[in-house]
Amino acid sequence: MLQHNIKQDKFIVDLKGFDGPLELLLSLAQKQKVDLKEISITELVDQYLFFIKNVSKLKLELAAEYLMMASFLTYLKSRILLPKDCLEDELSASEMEKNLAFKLKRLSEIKNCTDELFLKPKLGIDFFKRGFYENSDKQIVKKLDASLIDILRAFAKINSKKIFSPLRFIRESIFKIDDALKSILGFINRGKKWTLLHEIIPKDWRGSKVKVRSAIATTFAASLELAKSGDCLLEQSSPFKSLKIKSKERG
Amino acid sequence: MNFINKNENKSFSGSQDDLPDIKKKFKLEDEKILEAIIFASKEPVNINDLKKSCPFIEDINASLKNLTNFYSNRAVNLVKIKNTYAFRTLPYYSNHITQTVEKKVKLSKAAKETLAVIAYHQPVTRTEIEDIRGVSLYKGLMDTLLDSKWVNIGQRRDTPGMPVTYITTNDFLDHFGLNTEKDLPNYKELKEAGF
Amino acid sequence: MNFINKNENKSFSGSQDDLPDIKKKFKLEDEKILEAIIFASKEPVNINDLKKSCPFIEDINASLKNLTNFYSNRAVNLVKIKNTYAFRTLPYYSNHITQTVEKKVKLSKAAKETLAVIAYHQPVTRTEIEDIRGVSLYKGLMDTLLDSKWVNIGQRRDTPGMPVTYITTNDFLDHFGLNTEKDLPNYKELKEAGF
Repeated sequence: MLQHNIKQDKFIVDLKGFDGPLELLLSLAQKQKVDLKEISITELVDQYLFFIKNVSKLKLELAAEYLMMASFLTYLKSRILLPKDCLEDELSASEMEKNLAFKLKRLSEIKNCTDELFLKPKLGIDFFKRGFYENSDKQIVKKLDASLIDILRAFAKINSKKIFSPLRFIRESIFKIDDALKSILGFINRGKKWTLLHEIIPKDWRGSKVKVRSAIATTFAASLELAKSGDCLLEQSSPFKSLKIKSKERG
Repeated sequence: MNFINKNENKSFSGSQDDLPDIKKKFKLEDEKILEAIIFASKEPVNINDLKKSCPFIEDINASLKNLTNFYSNRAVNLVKIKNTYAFRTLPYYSNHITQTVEKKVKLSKAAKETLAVIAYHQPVTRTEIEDIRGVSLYKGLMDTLLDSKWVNIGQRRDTPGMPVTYITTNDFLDHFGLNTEKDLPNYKELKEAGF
Repeated sequence: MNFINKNENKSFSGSQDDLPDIKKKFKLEDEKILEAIIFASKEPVNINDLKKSCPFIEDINASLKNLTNFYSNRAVNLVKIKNTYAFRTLPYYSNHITQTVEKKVKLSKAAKETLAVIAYHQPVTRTEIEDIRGVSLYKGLMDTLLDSKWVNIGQRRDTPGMPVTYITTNDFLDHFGLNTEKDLPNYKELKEAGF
């Protein structure tokens, strides 16, 4: 919890001791007054800001939650100090003050209750159930056993499995090399004119972007293969220009 | 757990001619049947299960009350946990009993406080818990509490977004020796203060 | 099990000046301590262990005799087995009822997942379950779930082949302490809870 060294007028703190800024604020308020009803909010704001300032000197990576609370408190203090007629919007400073005081009181109550609850006698520690149970003359029925958390975990697992599913190729939109060879050879056999390579892609492969991309890539690969074996000629006027194809001149 | 009444013993349904003495004797029998069932049962027994297995008992609540009274000054008491009944030893005698305690997961400070918030404010949403504690719940905290079997999921809140709510269970009440949530320490005071 | 007398309560060892009334009262306390110990013990308790854990009891045999007498006309009796003591319910009472003892069988991983899919996606067909889980259901899995009474057959789907759909039952809701299937947290909420 909060430790400070008044002699050095410097707080030595461990933020890890606090579950959030509200708890820190509560701890400061409890130091101010025993009765939370009588705490001074403006004083509390100053203490909190002073605290945060000193902590940030020691720790650069101050939790965002604490800084957000600091900015809220700075705002609240400015609202409290400003004359009332300067302000016209929704929540008045006194309401914000009351709300903060309520939250502090509520948190302090739940903390007390938590302590009291865990001080109560506990089953298996302070009081006991019957040590053993008889099982003579009883019908034994098999019953499936599972807790809600088992089901929730199973569901969460299925869902995360879906998110991290293995990479799979969608086979139906891949133009096969055999099909590309067939379509090029079909073209070559028909005529000897120079033709743009992408014009010999079969019609049913021009529907979607994915299909066109795959068909161009495969047709290009197939054309290189055919050029290598001497079945066709390829021509490109300059880099990045369209590729033309023509059957090899015979004779 | 289910109980099936094997032979609905006719002798339990007394005729009008029965003497009061015999009636009284039969009442005692009712009590004792309940005593046997609850004593032998591993889990707290639901009152509806008792009714189902003992349809011949006219006033089951009265019988249970008699049984509770009978054990009230003993070291073993009949306790009511919501709508279930079980025998438990009195904490007063715990000093003499040393049992190998089942290892329970030790709850963190945050988990204990969250459990208390759920107990006092149920049904309560995640956002409400965070608002009361003034901090966002760390990942896995609700997971731990659900795992403890002390917390369960309640009805969704009928507000925009229909958020899930959390409630405490009978296991929770049983563990802390509470009859209902109203027996939580300072429960009344907290509700009266508007928390 | 071992009993260790944590605090040897001095008040139990009465002085010679005690009045008979108080003596009697102390005797009752002795009895009740024994009652609590024997009740909570996982096995019949050896009389030597009782003596060791309750050295303040002057006449342990007398106390045990009193306790035996107290329970003698109840549905639960204190019985002596060799040199050990235990509480037993009388067969006479258990005859009225057959307790169906549930032997708990843990659900397999596949069964848990399938149950989760049915709970979240109901009404759902077999093919849809297989599609969501990405594996085909092994033979007998649906039978196990149907046997558990947590799953039932819903209306047939109005698609070619009219496949059977599966739904969860009221027993399912009861078992998991839910009011409706809609109270189950969705994936986003589960993630927030740290699953």
